[in-house]
Amino acid sequence: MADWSALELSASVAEQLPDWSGAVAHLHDRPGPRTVDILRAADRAGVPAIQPRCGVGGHREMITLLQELEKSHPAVLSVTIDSYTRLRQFDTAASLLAEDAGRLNGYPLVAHGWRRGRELADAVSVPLEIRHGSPDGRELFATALAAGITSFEGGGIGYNLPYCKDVPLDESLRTWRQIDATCGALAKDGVIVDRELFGTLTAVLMPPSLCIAITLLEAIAAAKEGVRCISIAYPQGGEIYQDVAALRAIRTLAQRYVGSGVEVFPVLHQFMGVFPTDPAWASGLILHGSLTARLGGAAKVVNKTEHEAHGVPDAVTNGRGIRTTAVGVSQLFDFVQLSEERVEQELSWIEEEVRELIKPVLAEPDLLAGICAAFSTGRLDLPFSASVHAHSRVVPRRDAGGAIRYADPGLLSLSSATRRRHGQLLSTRATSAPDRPEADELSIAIQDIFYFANREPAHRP
Amino acid sequence: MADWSALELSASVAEQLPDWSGAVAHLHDRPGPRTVDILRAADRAGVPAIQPRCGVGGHREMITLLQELEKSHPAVLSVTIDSYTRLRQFDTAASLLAEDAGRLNGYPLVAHGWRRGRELADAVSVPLEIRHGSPDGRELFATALAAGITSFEGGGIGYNLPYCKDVPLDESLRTWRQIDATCGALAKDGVIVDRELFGTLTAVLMPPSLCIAITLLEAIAAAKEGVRCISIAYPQGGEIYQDVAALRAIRTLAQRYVGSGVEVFPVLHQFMGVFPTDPAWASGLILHGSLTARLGGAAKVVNKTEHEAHGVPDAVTNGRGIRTTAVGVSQLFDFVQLSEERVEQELSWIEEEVRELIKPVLAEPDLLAGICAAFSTGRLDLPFSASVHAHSRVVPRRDAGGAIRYADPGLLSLSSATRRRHGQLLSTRATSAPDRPEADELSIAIQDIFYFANREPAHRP
Amino acid sequence: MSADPGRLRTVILGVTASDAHAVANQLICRQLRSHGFRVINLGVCTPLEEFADAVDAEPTAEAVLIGSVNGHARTDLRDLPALRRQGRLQPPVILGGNLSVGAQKEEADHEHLLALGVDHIVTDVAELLPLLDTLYASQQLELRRG
Amino acid sequence: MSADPGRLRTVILGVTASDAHAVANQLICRQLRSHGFRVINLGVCTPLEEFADAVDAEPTAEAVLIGSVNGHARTDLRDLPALRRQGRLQPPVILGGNLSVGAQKEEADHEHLLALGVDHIVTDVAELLPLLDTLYASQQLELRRG
Ligand code: B12
Ligand code: B12
Repeated sequence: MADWSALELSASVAEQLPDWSGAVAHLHDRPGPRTVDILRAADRAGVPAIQPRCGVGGHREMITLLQELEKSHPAVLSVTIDSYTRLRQFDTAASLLAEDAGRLNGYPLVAHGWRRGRELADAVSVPLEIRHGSPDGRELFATALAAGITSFEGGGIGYNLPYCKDVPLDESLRTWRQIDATCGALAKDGVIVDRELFGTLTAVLMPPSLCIAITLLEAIAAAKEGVRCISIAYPQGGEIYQDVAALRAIRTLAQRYVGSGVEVFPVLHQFMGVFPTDPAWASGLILHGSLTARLGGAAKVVNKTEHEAHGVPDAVTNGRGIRTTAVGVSQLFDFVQLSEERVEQELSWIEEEVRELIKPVLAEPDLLAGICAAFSTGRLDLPFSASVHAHSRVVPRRDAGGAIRYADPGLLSLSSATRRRHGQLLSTRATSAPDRPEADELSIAIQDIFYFANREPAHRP
Repeated sequence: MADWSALELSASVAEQLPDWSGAVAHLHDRPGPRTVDILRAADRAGVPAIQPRCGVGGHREMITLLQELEKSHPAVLSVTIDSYTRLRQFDTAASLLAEDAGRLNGYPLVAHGWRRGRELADAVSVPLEIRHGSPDGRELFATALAAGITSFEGGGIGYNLPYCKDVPLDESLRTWRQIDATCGALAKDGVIVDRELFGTLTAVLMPPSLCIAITLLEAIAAAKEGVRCISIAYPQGGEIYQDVAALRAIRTLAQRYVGSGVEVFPVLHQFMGVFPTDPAWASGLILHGSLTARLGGAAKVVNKTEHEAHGVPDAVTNGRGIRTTAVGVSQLFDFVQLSEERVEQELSWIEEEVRELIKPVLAEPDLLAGICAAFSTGRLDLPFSASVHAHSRVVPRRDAGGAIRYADPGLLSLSSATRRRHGQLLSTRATSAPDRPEADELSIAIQDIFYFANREPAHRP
Repeated sequence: MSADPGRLRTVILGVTASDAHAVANQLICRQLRSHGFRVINLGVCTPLEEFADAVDAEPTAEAVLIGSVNGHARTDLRDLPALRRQGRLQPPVILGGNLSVGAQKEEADHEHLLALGVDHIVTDVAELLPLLDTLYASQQLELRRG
Repeated sequence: MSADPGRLRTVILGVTASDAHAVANQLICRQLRSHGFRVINLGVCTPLEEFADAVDAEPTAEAVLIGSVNGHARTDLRDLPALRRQGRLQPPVILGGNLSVGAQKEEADHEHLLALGVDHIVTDVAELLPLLDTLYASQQLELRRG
């Protein structure tokens, strides 16, 4: 049986924690559904559970926020953590909390401590998930567990490369392995922690096969440690056939690669790129994302808000985002169905690409070492990497229909057939300055990144 | 050639008007597109033109409102007229305008006069339509024409039965005939006035065939007077297959019954019944209506707003309604397509029912007299009539899927096959108190009327 | 509360002069009838004068129920003080609907209407029957006392 | 405005200490390079100290371009006065991004940042090149004068 020590926590955090058995007893005893129950029920109903992101610095403000949002009937609520805590600058978080909590962009859970965490969990009747973005989230995880929270986002790749500049992958993989191992031990003990993997990565123009390949590797690693409930999150790219196929691919590929005994739930993150500034367009995109989630069979959808382009949303706007999502997955839009043929086509492409991406890694004797090697050679990679530990040579581009393709797959382990297909899919996309390829590359990138932003009201792009 | 005298206007209004030839010259000369141009362009593009309702009492406030709304790029703007003016209580309108213009629920155009009407038309670059609800709209029409406005809503049935208590149909049909005759004369002269017919009727639970039958009769009457551009408006009922079929039926039936030489445009009025109070649901319904309009091939869609359930919307909210509608008809939702089979089925039903409803009327030697006779015998009728000049015996009801059927067709001239079909379509709808039929009738009516209102956020009805 | 045996409780119902909205009027009428009321329904677009005439014709009517949703309640009821001064429209006037123009409602909206002589403003139609019963009970009490 | 022949105009670019948003940083970097700049890009999550080190290493850098979109600009830049007092980070500091937490921005947000020693706040990225050119022109003028 594990205990806190398996997490090798910093002393200052470790000494604050309750004793392990008390914490586990609380995880067993606390009333109400766990996230895993919500995900199962959503899957049975065929209607995605809805979850907002939400986090403010102050404790009382956070309780108020959660309670306000609960009125819009989310299925799960978030504790979104501030950037300082994410980067383990717990002291800065604590001092800004003391100075002016409103200036924190999330809830500094470590600074507040696990007792306050319990107060959050007790303040609402729906389960909470910790959403952060820490290459090393062990202190956060321990505090969350002690608080009675059984849903924790992140993974050794997805919470490293998009979220920091210079944490080596082997380090982050090692710490996330400790977290997963703790979840594994808890699972044996009957406490199921939902582990959501951040397939959104750098969020902007993410080719689906890359998101799924990377989270699938994290999922396989997590399953090895005994994790029993995995949510694989995929970021809506905006082309619905591709997005629906990606969500379905998560199920088919998880079945094949993660295997039985582990429940894997596909999760849609509503459009994660640059959001439209106009609330009408923003709301339309949120609704579009809800349709995508329902059609793709997502077990959960994490909603955006009309404030997305502007800043951290207030409770009213976030509540509306939840409800707009509820409308989108409601019977009102049940009539919306997709051409299965097009979905099938995208699905088979994604499945094939993911296989090509993960096969060489799975062939390595040690999975985590294989992952590190793949990123250091560029066989695995991602665009717009925040971290120096990925080549960031992949260039994504939207095709004429808006689907995200590889304009340059860099050194990714994709077959030449796949590379050719992407070239062909992009060939019908008009370029604006064929004579100045470099300037053109940049302007195409900007065009694609701002695809949904600044849409004109009555404009048909 | 017609002139003002053909309208037999009340002296007080007539004496204010500019001379006829000057007014006609202005109609010819004023710059910018006419509504008919907008409708043709929308038809060519396959994207409905968008129009808000809007009207406030004060003149400067009205100009500001129009200019504010123009920023959201509607294709046509409205001058929605206040209730007093609608009911020809011009004096009350004028005195309330003087006392507290903000308490008027629309723009009292007759009280303001045609010169101010011109200022409205000149204040924006899109054409204006007068939307009112007057059993006798001649003074309004004359004022609008003098103002240079070439789109005018209403008809002898649709602007009588829902809009007043006791104006005999022959009277309203006579005055609207004068309006149509004037449009006919203007058309000969090269000035095309768009005449929108209010198929929405009493708006709540309107069986599609009734809306279309009644407006088709008005259209035939208008065409006889020489009207060359007719918009037939249909109110979204909320079941999309039925609504799309209804919009398409307007084209097929107009082709057959109105004949060539007259352009007939189907127009969708976004849901006209009791609106949801929650802005998220309201917006979802607005978007739903936009999809309906695009899929049904409407040339125009008149948008609702998130304030609908609460009161006359402010400019910000109305602008958002326009833009939400623009999002709904945009490429973002192009992927939404319907099963053609289901639409075809509804279409054939509607076409057949409309034929059954109008055939006996068209068999009469005099069309207008035939209409009056049909309503007085109940062969034509409508539910929730405001007027005593309809039997109001028709009882509509939603079937299990939400489509609006005849629970009791009253004395409508519908075949027994049609009656049987409606009975069958409704038979799968569960009733709540089979032992108390009367109480049950009322509770079903209330349930149906509030079908979209008060929907719970995460509720699946 | 059931009516006196042999005598139906009577109310007068209608919509204000400038208002053509028929649905609430018809539903409320059916609802009251299903509860045993005798409803004189004057329908939509009913000037206050017509309400007064109806009361004159039905002096035992226990209340005058006026609906207004088009936002014009205050102007449509502007003659209420004058009619009351003439001793007409004596039964309690109960008003319901959407009582002013615009989506933002103000406290003052109700005050103006009450100042005109409206006796009760019903904001939730579910309160109508209980209100009628309460009024009826006190009327009965006064009759017995008086 | 083109640089001195033979010498590339150099700028230092990076994102504040707590901020991992990479996209704007990479786009601005590419844009500046395509306009002939030499860009020392420190990337995301860059403490102010690192910016100062970069200036020490590149004393001819004409400006320090700092991005911050996660809302933490003010706290992430809190050591600017201290560094400036030490004579470090002398080139103009140009700040852009989403500079405070929340969707409603306040006047005071900018004031606090300017008070810390930020020289220019760019609210529209299109203003960056013109600003650099203006600063460059006046630096050149001073150089020639001085
Ligand atoms: C259907 C409808 C119409 C139909 C009416 C058909 C007919 N003849 O009945 C049509 C399309 C013709 C129409 C026309 C107009 N309408 Co209209 N209409 C509506 C709509 C969509 C639903 C009304 C309805 O039938 N509700 C169902 C009934 C059961 O509910 P209700 O009327 O809200 O009544 C409830 C309460 O108010 C209360 N109540 C009502 N009456 C009474 C009476 C008593 C005694 C009591 C106790 C309670 C009570 O109880 C009811 C049950 O909860 C509403 C908006 C909405 N709610 O979604 C607008 C609305 C009422 N209409 C409105 C307006 C302004 C008009 C027009 C003046 C046009 C214009 N300027 O926009 C014209 C009317 C012209 C005239 N002379 O009055 C406004 C009123 C605005 C305001 N107050 O600020 C609304 C709110 C729309 C809006 N947001 O602008 N309308
Ligand atoms: C993509 C994205 C992410 C990705 C980033 C991936 C990566 N590593 O790059 C992921 C998902 C990882 C992410 C994470 C987070 N994000 Co984020 N993210 C976005 C999003 C959707 C787009 C950002 C983007 O790439 N834009 C494209 C670039 C080109 O535009 P830009 O960044 O807006 O920059 C423009 C200007 O700001 C300016 N500019 C930017 N930098 C500079 C520098 C200079 C010198 C100049 C002159 C100009 C300039 O020019 C640019 C072009 O116009 C925005 C919301 C949106 N805009 O739609 C939120 C957003 C920026 N994120 C936000 C936050 C808070 C976070 C998190 C802290 C999580 C949280 N608490 O919610 C974490 C970051 C953790 C950390 N340590 O910082 C907030 C910031 C809130 C605020 N200021 O009030 C936003 C606005 C979302 C929101 N509404 O809450 N995010």
